[in-house]
Amino acid sequence: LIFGAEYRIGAVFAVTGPASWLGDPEKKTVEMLEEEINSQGGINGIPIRVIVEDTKGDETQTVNAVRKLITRDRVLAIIGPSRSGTTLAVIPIVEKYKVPLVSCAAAEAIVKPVKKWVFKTPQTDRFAVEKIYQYMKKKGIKRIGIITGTTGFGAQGRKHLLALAPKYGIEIVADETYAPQDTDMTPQLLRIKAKNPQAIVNWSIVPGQAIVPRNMKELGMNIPLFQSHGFGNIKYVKAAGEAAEGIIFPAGRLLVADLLPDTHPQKKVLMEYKRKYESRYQEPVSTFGGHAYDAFWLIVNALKAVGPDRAKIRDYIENTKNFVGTGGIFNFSPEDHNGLDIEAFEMLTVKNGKFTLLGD
Amino acid sequence: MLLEVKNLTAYRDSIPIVRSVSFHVNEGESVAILGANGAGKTTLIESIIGIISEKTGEVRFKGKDITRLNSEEIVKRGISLVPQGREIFSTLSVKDNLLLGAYTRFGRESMASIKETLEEVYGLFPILKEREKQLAGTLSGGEQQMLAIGRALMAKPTLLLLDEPSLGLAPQIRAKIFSSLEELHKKGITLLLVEQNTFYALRITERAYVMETGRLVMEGKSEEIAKDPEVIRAYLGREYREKWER
Amino acid sequence: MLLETKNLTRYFGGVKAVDGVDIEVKEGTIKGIIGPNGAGKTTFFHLLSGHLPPQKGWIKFKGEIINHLPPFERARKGIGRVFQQPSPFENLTLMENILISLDISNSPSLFTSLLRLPSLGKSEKEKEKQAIEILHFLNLEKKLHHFPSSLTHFERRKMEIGRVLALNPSLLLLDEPTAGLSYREKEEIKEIIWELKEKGLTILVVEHDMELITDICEEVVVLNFGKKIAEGSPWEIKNNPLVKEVYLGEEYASGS
Amino acid sequence: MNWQNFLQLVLSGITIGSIYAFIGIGFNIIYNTTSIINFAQGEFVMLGGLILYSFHQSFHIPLIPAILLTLILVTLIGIGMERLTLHPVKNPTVLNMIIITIGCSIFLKGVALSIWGREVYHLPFFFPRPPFRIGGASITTQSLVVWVALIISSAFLYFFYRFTLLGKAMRACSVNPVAARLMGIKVKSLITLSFALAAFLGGLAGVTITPISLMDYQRGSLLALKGFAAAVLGGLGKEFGAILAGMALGITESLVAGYISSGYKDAVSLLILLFILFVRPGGIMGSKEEISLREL
Amino acid sequence: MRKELKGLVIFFGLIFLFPLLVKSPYYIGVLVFWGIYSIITLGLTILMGYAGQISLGQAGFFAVGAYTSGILTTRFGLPPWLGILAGLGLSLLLSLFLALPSLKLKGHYLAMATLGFGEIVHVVLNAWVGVTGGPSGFGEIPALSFLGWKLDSEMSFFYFTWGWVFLFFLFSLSLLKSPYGRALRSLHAEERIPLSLGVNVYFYKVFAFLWAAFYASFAGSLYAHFMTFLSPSSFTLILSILLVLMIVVGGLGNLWGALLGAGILTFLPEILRTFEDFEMLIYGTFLILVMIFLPKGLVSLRRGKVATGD
Ligand SMILES: Nc1ncnc2c1ncn2[C@@H]1O[C@H](COP(=O)(O)OP(=O)(O)OP(=O)(O)O)[C@@H](O)[C@H]1O
Ligand SMILES: Nc1ncnc2c1ncn2[C@@H]1O[C@H](COP(=O)(O)OP(=O)(O)OP(=O)(O)O)[C@@H](O)[C@H]1O
Ligand SMILES: [Mg+2]
Ligand SMILES: [Mg+2]
Repeated sequence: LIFGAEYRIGAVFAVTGPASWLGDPEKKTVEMLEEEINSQGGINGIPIRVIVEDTKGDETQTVNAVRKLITRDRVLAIIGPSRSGTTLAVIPIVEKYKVPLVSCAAAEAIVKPVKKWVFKTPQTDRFAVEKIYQYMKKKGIKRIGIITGTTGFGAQGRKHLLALAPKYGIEIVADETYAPQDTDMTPQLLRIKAKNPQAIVNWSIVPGQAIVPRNMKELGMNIPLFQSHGFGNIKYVKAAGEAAEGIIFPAGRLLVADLLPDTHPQKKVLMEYKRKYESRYQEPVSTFGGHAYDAFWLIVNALKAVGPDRAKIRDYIENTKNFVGTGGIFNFSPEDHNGLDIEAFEMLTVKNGKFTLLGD
Repeated sequence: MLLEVKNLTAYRDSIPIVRSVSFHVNEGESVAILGANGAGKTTLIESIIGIISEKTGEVRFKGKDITRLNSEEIVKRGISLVPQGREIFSTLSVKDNLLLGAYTRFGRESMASIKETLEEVYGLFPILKEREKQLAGTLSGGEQQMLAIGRALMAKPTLLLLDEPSLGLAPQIRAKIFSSLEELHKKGITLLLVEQNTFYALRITERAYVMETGRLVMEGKSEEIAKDPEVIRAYLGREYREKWER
Repeated sequence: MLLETKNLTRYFGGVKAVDGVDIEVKEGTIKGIIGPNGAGKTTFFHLLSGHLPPQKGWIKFKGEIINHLPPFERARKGIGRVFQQPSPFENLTLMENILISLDISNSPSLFTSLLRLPSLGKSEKEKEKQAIEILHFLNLEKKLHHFPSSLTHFERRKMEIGRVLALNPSLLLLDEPTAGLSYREKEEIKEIIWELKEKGLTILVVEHDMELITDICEEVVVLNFGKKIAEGSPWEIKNNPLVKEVYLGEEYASGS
Repeated sequence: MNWQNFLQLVLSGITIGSIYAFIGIGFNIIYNTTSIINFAQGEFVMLGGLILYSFHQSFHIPLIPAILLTLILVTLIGIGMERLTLHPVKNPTVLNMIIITIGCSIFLKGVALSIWGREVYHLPFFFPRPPFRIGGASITTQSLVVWVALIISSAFLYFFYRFTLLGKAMRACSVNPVAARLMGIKVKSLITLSFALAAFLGGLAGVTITPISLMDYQRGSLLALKGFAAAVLGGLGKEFGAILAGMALGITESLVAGYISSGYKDAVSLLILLFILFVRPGGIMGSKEEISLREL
Repeated sequence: MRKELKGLVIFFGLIFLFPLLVKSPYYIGVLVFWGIYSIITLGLTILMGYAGQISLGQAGFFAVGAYTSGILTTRFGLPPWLGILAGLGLSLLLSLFLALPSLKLKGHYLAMATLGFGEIVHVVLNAWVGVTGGPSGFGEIPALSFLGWKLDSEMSFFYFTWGWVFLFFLFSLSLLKSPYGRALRSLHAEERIPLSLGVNVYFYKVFAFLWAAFYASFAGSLYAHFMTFLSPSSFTLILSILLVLMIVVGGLGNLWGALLGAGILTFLPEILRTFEDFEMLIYGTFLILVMIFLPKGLVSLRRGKVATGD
């Protein structure tokens, strides 16, 4: 391949390190899509090349990687990073070099306030919280305890949980946290139990998502357990074992694609991604791979439409409407660089070790 | 010949310290090596027992070549060393130090015979029995020296190498040690002794070598060496002369 | 009195290492301390130099009680100590080993050092000169830039004496300075000690070599099980039956 | 809070603590022969859990033989690690050896990553039955399994180091390797043996705690940090030190999280740890004397 | 001193020419991190390599420097240089608190105590959400300016950082070549020996701790203003260990080793990034091989040229 005869897109994912559960499916997804496009002759005959850099979830590494992608590899746009922290760390760089970046991280702070060159595909965690609260309101749950991990993800969730509770008339009677390496959350749960809440919300990444339900079961706590959209991987259900039964959580529709009615606009996209990914990698899809999927197509669609020009790609993405992705139906605008609303989420639950849609 | 050293050159940090030294020790003999500080006596002893591996030449023990063996293997064949600077196990108890001295005997000999040796050592150094449970590193200098000697005796070696065993010992104990070395020798242990206390060294040994800057420069019967005027001038003090004359 | 101790006591569990020892050392004299192994001589030195706190009693140095002073302050006050086990600074050259203690009395400020103001160079030069003088006195000037590991046992011992001399002490504590040395080397150490005495130093020396003790000491203290059992001139001590029994043994039994 | 909650907090503290303690005793074994901290100890734990998962869950080998196979394999890995990395080094310094173990830790994590990926694995409890209830507090069967394994292991170690010559010889290797060789002790072989033993116990810890803590390729090091704290706080090389300190850490964490603040629980328990170290610089069981005689 | 100066001129000359020859902001950016880590290791090597005291908590001081100056400038609008000074002050205070009781500790026990300190800092960064932003961190830290020159490009920050590296190198060198350096080196031996020679061992241990904390804190402030975003995940035990690795791999107790080690271990991940899953295998193997074949670190590859210390 001669230089210039390809479209380069950068990708920065936490492929190894503590957040590799995010980065791994994301990387696999973009590699799969890259191959797919190129096997169909590329974009207007020009192949694309996705240059994936591993950030290890570390900010310094991410900054270096992004600088490399922009100034050495001269990519047209960047997918990722996987984590909110690393995304926030590279924003100044992409803004300075004027390169469109579509993040795969959830934090609202990434797109609020709007940064000219920064977009993101995951549903904002605020909506996930609101979705849970809506459901609680409907069920008459008013007193809850929250328990969150001390990771960026957990902390964002905690922030929104605390901030949005009054709006839904919910009182948070207990607010506990735990560290990523903790093996037993019994003490925290006991404190929550003492306050007698009607339900518990656990906002964290693995393995906390599996340990909390187990500890609750051991303590004989039978109140409903809500978890974050981070629970969206069937492996975690297995890890929690029996204790996973009945856990309620919001998620994009990818996990329950086959349960959607055929008329649902997302069904086709979801089923296709799921089929391709699962047959290729022999493992279940996760919502995180889906975020990369959406980011990839947003960029590629723009590239197809406007050609290799960073500014034009940015403008195109900003004006994308009705883009059907795995995370929902995106409607971007200069005021909204996420393009999703609360409707992107469904409430799911675990039944017989499987995800199902939660009826009313 | 129990121990035979041929053309041994030994290095420290690639500097030759012992230079083509040849000597031997017969079975049942007791031999002294004399020499000023820095002559290379310790280096010679350490390369015999394998602590120093950077060396050329040949060391034979009981007719077998042991030049390239590790010290643990050499020790197993029946050589023991009372090292210069004691080298005790400072954070282990006195008793454990002694028991480890008999490490090679465990499994081969009965516990009872090891205990017996232990009692013998305690008999020789009663203070060690008193300090049995104390950490060896907290012993006084002289007590540590006794421990180092006792530990080497625990192995019941065929050949006992002693590198300045009387260092830091009170006169009374020093005398006692030399007389027990004499006794051990009578019982059949072969001794190779490096000692600054030339008077004693020559009194209890049969033969002696004198070492200077890495080479053996003199060899002879101990009694004769003791009369050599050069040796008297360099290594034997006034005290000695008084005693010898007496 | 330069140094005085009263009822100085230190036990280790049941072991009475130093048990109510009173001694007095006159300025400009050499005093010997002898005693069987484990009699508490080294421990006594630890108490004097401040490496161990006494359980009872006091130490008076230059008329001042120094019990509460940490070791480095006692060193600065003029108590220099050479340990029983040779213990050079292995990562410093012979010269630097000596400079360490010269720095104590003559060290430019941190500011001067970091900015390398001219006064730093001047004081360094001065100290180097002093160090060379000391090494010359000890007959070590040829090995100036050697590391201790390549010195002989004898040279190392001398270096340690030099290191302490660089402190410019008024009292010198020597713990078995000639252990493991040959006859000729012992003679050299003896000369050094004599010369130091000439220069006005007061010296306390622990030794097992009676010849050295008799030659250099004006007075000898005998310790046994931590207690002072005798004190007197070397000649008196040598003929003291108790000392003969617990310390000297048969070698000296017939007397000289 | 009431009595029942207190009891529950203590019980879960003990569970947490026994995990720390179990990992901690592995550090002691290698420390005893080499004076080093083996940074790869957590990887032995991790391998124990993950290998058992593969044998038991993927290859469907029954639990007991699967555990045995796992322990053998982890032990072999421990031996292999020592033989290939530490063994060839001539006259290594303590720091050199520690860095080598850091290298090994990273390497083993890399290996685990390429075999098991990034997933979090879980194992069923060995005795699947509901938790026991004591005075209204509950304790799972798996916690009991961890305790029993821990107590047996440390009783064995106590006996080994106190009453066998081999145990004493191992200690001698770290105190003075040259002298140890002069006693006829094969220092290098004993170091290998201690790695085997440490890997075995690490593997056993991994096998028993994985049902509680879950396991992934990097969880070993996270847990090892607390195990290291337990070993140091208890007094390095002391047979029961790690247990005592591990329990103390676990219970403190649990009580702080239960009564004061879960966010600061690690900070508070670390502060307590620092305080104890300042009062007893050789750890809870360590003696000042021994510390002053040892370099490390 | 003369000999070192020649090496210094050559090395820093090449460094300062670098951006003019290689214009890539990527490489310049990586070199900035090298500079920042070098400042920490130049301090740490005094503590570990010369004074013989181990610290596994250096990330803590790095964090204190970064956060103090980051928070003060972002939230309270203080000028950056005041933020840096405040960070230095706080770090010195904290290191005094840590050093005083740590005087009694040695070896692994000291390692544990310092590690504990680092972890406590990390926990506080996570838990004190109101001030530190918690695990999510905070951004928009203003850029530094120097003599009215705004340091918002990689290039300008590069010169600023390496200017400081140069100064800090000189300071460390002067320290080592002064009586203070000798005294620090004497701490390597058993404590009773320097004590008996009048060396105030306690003072020098504390001094070395403060020195290393000062460097780390300063580097932290630079880091904050270069990254403009901070979160606790950048200040973990892993970083503390990495810093120790840098000075040992480079060559313990050697200023050039500190520079070299920081450089190698900053560049290595950049080179290895493309290996992804194999990166850890290669990285681990690299460490093991260096320790087996160059136990005295990479500087031992070139003897003679290297001076300072042993
Ligand atoms: N690492 C080294 N590098 C260079 N020379 C060394 C080294 N170690 C020892 N030496 C030198 O080797 C020589 C012999 O040392 P050795 O200890 O064998 O002598 P020795 O006869 O036993 O003396 P001593 O009476 O002091 O025990 C000494 O001159 C010493 O300076
Ligand atoms: N930390 C300790 N714990 C227990 N006993 C100790 C300790 N330190 C010293 N001792 C004991 O105190 C006694 C006095 O020891 P010290 O070192 O003062 O003897 P010394 O007179 O110098 O003997 P030597 O002539 O052998 O050097 C010894 O019996 C020793 O075993
Ligand atoms: Mg010798
Ligand atoms: Mg003594």
